[in-house]
Amino acid sequence: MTEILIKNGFVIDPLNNINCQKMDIAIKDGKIVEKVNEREAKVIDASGLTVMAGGVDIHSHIAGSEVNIGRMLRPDDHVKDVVRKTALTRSGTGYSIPSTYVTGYRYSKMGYTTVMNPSMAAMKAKHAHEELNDIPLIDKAVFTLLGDWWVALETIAKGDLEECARHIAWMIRATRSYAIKIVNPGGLESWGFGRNVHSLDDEVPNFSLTPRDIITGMAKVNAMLNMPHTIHLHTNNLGIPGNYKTTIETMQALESVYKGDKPVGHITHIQFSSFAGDNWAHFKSGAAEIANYLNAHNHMTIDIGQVTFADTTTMTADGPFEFSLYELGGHNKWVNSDVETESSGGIIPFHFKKKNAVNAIQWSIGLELSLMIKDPWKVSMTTDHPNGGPFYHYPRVFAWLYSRKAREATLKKCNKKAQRKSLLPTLDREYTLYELAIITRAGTAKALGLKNKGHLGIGADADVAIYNINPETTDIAQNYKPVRKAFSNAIYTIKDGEIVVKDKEIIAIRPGRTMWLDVQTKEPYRINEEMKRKFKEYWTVEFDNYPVTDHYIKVPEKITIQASV
Amino acid sequence: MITITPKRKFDVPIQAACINVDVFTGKTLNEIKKLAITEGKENLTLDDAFDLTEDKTLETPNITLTGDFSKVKRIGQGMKTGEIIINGNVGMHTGEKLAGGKIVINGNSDGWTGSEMKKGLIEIHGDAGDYTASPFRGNSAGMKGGLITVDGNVGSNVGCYLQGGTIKIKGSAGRFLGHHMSDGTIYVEKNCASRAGTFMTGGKIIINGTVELLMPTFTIDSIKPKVKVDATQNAQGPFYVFLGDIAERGTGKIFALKTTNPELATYEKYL
Amino acid sequence: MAEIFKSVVCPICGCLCDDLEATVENNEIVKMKNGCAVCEAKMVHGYKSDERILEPYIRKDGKLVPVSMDEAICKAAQILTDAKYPLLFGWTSSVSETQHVGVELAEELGGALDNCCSVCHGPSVMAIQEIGIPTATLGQIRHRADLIVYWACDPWSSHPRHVERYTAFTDGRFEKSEFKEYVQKLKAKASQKKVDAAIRRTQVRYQPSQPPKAAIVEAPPQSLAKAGRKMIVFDVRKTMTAEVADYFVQVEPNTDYEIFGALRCLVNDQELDIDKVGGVPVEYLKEIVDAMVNADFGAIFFGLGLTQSVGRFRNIEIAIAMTRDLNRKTKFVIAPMRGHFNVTGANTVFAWQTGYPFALDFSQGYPQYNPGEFTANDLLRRGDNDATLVISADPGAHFPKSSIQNMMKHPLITINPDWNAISRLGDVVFPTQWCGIEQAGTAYRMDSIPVTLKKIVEAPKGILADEEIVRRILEKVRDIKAQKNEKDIQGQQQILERKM
Amino acid sequence: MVEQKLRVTLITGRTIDQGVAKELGKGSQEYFDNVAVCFLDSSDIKRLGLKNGMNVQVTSPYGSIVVKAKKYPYGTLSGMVFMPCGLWANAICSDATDSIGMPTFRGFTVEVEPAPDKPVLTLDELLKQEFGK
Repeated sequence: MTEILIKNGFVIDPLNNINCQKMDIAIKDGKIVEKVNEREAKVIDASGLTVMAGGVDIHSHIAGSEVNIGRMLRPDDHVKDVVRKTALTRSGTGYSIPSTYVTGYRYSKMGYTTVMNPSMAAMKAKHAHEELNDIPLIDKAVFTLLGDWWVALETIAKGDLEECARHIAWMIRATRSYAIKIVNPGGLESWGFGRNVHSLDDEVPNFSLTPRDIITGMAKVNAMLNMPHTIHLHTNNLGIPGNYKTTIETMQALESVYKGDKPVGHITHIQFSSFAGDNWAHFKSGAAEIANYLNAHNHMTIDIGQVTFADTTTMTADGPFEFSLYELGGHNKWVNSDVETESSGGIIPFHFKKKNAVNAIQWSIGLELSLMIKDPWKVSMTTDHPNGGPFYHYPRVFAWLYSRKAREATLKKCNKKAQRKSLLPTLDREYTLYELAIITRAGTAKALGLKNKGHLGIGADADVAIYNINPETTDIAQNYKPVRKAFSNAIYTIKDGEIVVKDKEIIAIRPGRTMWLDVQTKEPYRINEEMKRKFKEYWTVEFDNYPVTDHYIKVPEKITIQASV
Repeated sequence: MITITPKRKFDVPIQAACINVDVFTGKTLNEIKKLAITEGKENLTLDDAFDLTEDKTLETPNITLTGDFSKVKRIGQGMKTGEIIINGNVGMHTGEKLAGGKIVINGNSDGWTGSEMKKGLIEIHGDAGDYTASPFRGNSAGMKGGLITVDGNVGSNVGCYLQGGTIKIKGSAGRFLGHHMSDGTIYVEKNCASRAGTFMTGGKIIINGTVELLMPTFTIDSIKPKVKVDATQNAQGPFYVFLGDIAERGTGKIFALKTTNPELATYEKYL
Repeated sequence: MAEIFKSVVCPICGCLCDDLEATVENNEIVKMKNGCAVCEAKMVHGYKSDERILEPYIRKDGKLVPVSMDEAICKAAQILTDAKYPLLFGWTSSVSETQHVGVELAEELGGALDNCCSVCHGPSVMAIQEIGIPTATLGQIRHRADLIVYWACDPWSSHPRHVERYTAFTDGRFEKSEFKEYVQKLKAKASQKKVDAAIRRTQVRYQPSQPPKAAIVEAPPQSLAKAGRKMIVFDVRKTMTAEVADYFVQVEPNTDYEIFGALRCLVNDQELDIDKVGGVPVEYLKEIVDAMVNADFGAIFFGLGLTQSVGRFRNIEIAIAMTRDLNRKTKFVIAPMRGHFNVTGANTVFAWQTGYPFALDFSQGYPQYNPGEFTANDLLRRGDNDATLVISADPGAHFPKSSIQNMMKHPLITINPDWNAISRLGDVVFPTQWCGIEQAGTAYRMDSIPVTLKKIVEAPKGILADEEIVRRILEKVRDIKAQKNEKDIQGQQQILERKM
Repeated sequence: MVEQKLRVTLITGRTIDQGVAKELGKGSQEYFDNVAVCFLDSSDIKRLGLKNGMNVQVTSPYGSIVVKAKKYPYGTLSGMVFMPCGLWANAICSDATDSIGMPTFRGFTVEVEPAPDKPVLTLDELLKQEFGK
C-alpha cells in the first residue's frame, strides 16, 4: 500500500489537543503512523490548508427499508437532482434522499469518512446491509431499533434485565449492528393499535410497563453489555409543542443510571424535542431550558437535527409522530410502515420554509442549542438527514455556527414572528474551527466510542480531510462564504490511506467497511426450543432465516466486546 | 426563423430539449446545428438527425418544425419566450414547464404536453395525449397558468393537479379529467368519460356534452343558466352544478349541461 | 441417501413462505413439506422437467442451434452494444444480487430497464408515489387485524398460503384464527348448497338475451358487527377466497373506483346523493364502513383486479386514500398482493441504486423514470427499443400479442431456466439456474421483508447462475465498448495524420 | 333457445390450476389444459348450446382465439367470462396502457361463440402463428 505524507498543513485534532499546528501527517497501510520515507511516499503539499480527521456523522438515514421507501416515494424529488455516470462513478439521483452511490460520493466530497445509519428495524436488517454495501467511500454502521421489541418489553416488565441484555446481545449480533436505538419508547407498540404514549409514565397498552421503565432499563442493559455507544434515544412526544419538558424528564430519569464516568444516553436530533409553548400557535423555543440542563449535567450527549430549509423528506420509526405531522395538513403523501413485534415507521415529504413561523423557529432552536450548550464535546452536528435537510447541507450549518454574520443573513429572511421569538440575536458565540472539528468528528467519534476515528493520532485510521481554509489568514466568521464552499468540497479526502477525492473530484473508489459488534455475554445465548417456539409466534420469518449472514456484508469490521453479564 | 425537418424516419426516441427559442436565440445557424441531442443512447448533434435552414426575413414564428416529430421529445421544454410551430405530430413532454411564449402543433401531441406549465400558450390542432397539462409522477404541483387549447380529443388524466390557467378541449375528454385540481378551468365541448374531477378541491370543469358517469363523491349544488369559461368565453347552459370532491371536502365545481345529461335529472330531487 | 433441508424458502409468489422442508435424494428434491400445491409443482416436479434448457442457443437461419457459453455471451453483448436503445426486462424471478448487476448493465448500455411490476403492481407503486401508503408487515396484520379485506384478489389461487400464514386463519398475539368458525360455517353451507342446487334445477327455462349486469349482492351478515376476526372479499366474480369469507361483495366490473369513492364519503361522514354504486346498495356500504370503523385494526389486501382494470393506479390511489381516512378513526393498513417472489426486490434494488423502482431509462447517462414512457409495454407499443433482453420472466405468455409482435422485429436475448414462451422466441437463449433451488440469494417478501433463498440442489453441469451470466455480458459489453473507443481514437488519429 | 353469440365482459386472472401448471412448464399438457380455457357461467354454456370442454371462439377488438369452454366452478358469473392469464388470453388483449405501462388485460367486451370445427392451438402452434417462431 502506498505511503502518504501530508506536509505543512494546519492540523486540527481536538482528541490530541492539536489546534491549528503546522505539522506533517504520515500515513502507511491505512493507518496514521509516526513517519514515512519521504522519498517513497506520495507527498501532499498542504501548506495553507486545514487538515482534519475525516468527518464522522453520528446520525444520518442513508440506507435501509425506510430510506428506500422514501426514495421510491419521491420521483418528483429525484428529477431535480440527477447525477451522470462517469468512467469511474455510477449514475444516480438526489435530492433529499440520494441514491446509494451518490450518497457515498457526496459524503466523501465533504471530507466525511464515517457515517452512522441510526434506524433499522431488525427484521429488515439484511436490506440495510445490502444498501450499505452499495455506499462507497465511507465506513458505516447501523443501530437496531430495540425500544419496542416485544422480547425487550417483556423482560424489562418482568424486571429481568440480565435476560433482556442477553437477548439484546443476540439481536445486535444477529442484525450486525452497532448500537441500541430507541424511538418513542412504548409509543411504537401503542401505534400498533393506532395509539401513542404521551408521557414517561403512561402505561404501554398490553405490556405492563412505562416509557420510563424502557429508557432506564435499556440504559442499564447498555451498560451491562459494555456497548461503546450509549443508548441512542429519540424521545417521547417528539415534534409536539411543549415537549422540552418530556426531554428534560427523560434526561433526569437517566441520572440514576449515571456512574460518573461516561455518558449513559444520547438524545438524537434534540432540536425536534426542544419545543416550548402549549400549542402550535404559541410555539416557541425550549432551547434555553435544555441547554441549561445539559450545561449542569454530564451524563448525556446529544446531536442537533438542524433544519436547513430544504424541500426534504421526513422519515422516522416514530409512526404516530409522522401521522400527527400529516394531520397538521398541507402534505400530499403519507407512508406508515409497521414492523411486527419490533417497530413502526413513517415518511412524509416536508418543505421547511423560511417564511413559515414554526419552521423558522425550529431552525433557530437548532442553532440556539448548538450555541448555548457550552461544552462542544456534548454536541454532535447533524441535520438528522434527511429530516432537517440533506446531509450535503452541512456546510451551511457550519457557517451559521462559526459566523454570526451568516446566521443574521438567514434570520433576516425568516418569518417576522420567528425573528422576534429567536434567541439568536442575543448569542454572540461563534464556533472556532477547533470546536467545529469536535462537533463533526472528534466529539462524535468519542460519543460513539470509535477509538480509531475522529483523530489523527498514531494508530488512527488514515481517514483525512483537507480543506482549502487557511486559518492564519482567514477570518472565517467574516468570510463565511468561501469557507462554507471549502467545507462543501474537500481538496483531498483520504480513506484508509488512499486518496479518494482530489481537487474536489472523486479519483478512486473504495467500498468502505461496515462496523458491527460481536457482543460476548458471559453465559452464551442459548437458542432453546422455547425461544424457537416464541420466534414462530412472534414473527412470520423462521428463526433460521432471521439473522444477517456474512454474505450480506461486503467489507465487515467485527468489533468484539465483552459484556458483564 | 429556423426551419427543422427530419432527415429520416426515427425508430428510437430522440430527446431534443434544445429545440427551444431561448436556446436558439443569439446563436448562428451553425452553432444551432451543433446543439446536442440523443437518439436512444447515441449522442448526436441536431444536424445529424435534422435538416436546418434559416430564413432571416421572418421573425415569427422563431422555429418551424415540419414532418413527423412523434418520436422527438421535450421540444420547447421550459421555454420562456418566442414561438414554435410544429407541422406534424410531436412526441412527449412538448412545452413541458413552459414559462412563456407560444407553441402551435398542427397535428397530434403526445403525453405530458404542457406539463407543469407556468405561462404561455399551447395550441394543439389535433388530438392531445394522456397527461396533457399534468405534472411528473409524484409531483402534486400541476399547471399553474397559461392556456392550452385542443381542437381534437384528449386522453386520460388531463389537467391533473391543475393549480391555475385554462384548458379548452373542443373534442371529448378521457377519464380522470382534472384529477386533484385545486384551481383553474377545464372546458370540454363534447363528452367527458367517467371519473372527472376526482379528488378535486377547487376550480371548475365545464362539460358541454354528456358525462359518462358522475363520481358518487359529488353532490348537486344548483342549476345555473350559464358559466364563464374565461375572459373571452361564456358557456350557455343550463348546467347542473356539482360540488366536490366531497370525500376531500373539496369545493371544486363540475358544470354538466342539462340538455345532454338527462340521467342526471335524478339529482334534482336533492335541490 | 436422503437429506432434509429445513426452513427452505419458496421461490414462487410474494408470500415467500420460509417454513418448508425439502427432502433431497441424489441431488433431486423428492418431497416438500408445508408448501402449497404450486410450490409442490415447482419444487418437486417443474424445476427438473423436460422443459429445462440445458445449454445456450443462438438462432441461426430461423432455427435455435446449441452453442458454447462464450459464443452466446459474445453474441448477446454484441447485440446489446449495437442497439441504439435496448430494453432490459424481467428480473422479478431473480435474486436481488442479479437485479443489482442488471442496473449496472442497463446503465452501461444506456438502455431502458423495466421489471415485471409494470404489468402487475407497478400501478400500486405509482399510487404510492401520488399519495403514500399506510402499511404494515404481514406479521403485524397476523397479530392484530380483526378485519381483513381482500379486494379484487384471490389469494386462494395466487398466494395459496396467504390466508393461513398471515391473515384470517392464523393465530396472532391479539387476534385468534378464524379457521374453526370457518369449518363450522362450511358444514352449514354444505346443506345450503344442496338447497341452492335444487332451486337452480327448477328455475324457469326462459333466459333473457342480455344477461343481467351483475349478480345481486347479499346484505351484510350480522357477524360483521361482532368482535373477533372477520374477512370480507370484494371481487367481480366469486372466487375460492370469496367462498371462505364472512361476506362477499360482488361488484360490477370496472366500478371499484366509484365504490371506493362512495366508501370514502361514508368514512368521512358525508351523505351520498345516490343509492347504488357499482351494483352495491349504499345501505350495505354503510354497514361495511361501520364494520371498518369499529375494527381495532383493519387490513386491506388488493390484487391485479384493481391494478389491471379501468383506472389502474388511480384505483389504488383511492383505495389508499380510503385507508388513510380510516386511520383518523381507527388503525387501518393496506398492502398489495405482490406476485412474483422477488418483484418487491426488483423495485427495492432498482430504487436504492437509482431512486426509481421501475420504468427506468439511462439514455441520458443518468436515471430517468416515467411509467407510460419507459415501461416495457409502452416502449414495445411505440416500437421505441431496438433490442430486448428478457431475464427471469415470461412476457411471451403475459404480454399482449401486439407487444410481442413488435418485440420480434428486433433481436431478443432470453435468460430463463426453462423453455417458457419467451425462451422459445429468443434469438440468443441462455439457460440458467433456478433461484431458490439451485442458486441462493436474497428476495424481498411482498411487505419488503428480505429473506434469503437457499440452494438445496446442484444445477446441471454447465448451467450458470443468472447473476454470473449478466455479469459476463456486462464485462463483454465493456470490452466491446473499450475496443470501439480505441478504434475511434485510432480513426481520429489517422484522420488527423492525413490532414497533417 | 340456443344463441349464436354472447357479448360479455372478459375478466382474466390467476387460478390455482394455472399456477400449478405454469410451474410444471409452459409446454406441459397441464398448462394447455388449464390455461387454454374460458370459464363461462353454466347458464351461458346452456345458452350457447355448449357442453363442458367444447371449443369456443373468443373475439375482442384486438384479436380472436379458440379455447375450451369450461363451467365456472364458484357461483354465478353473469355478464362475464373468465380466462386464466396466459398466452391464449393475451391473444385478445389490447396493448393500450393508459400511459402507465399496464396493458388492457381485462374488463373489456368480448364475443363468445361455439367453434366446434376450430382447433385449440398448442403453445408452439400459437407462437408460430402469431410470431413466426
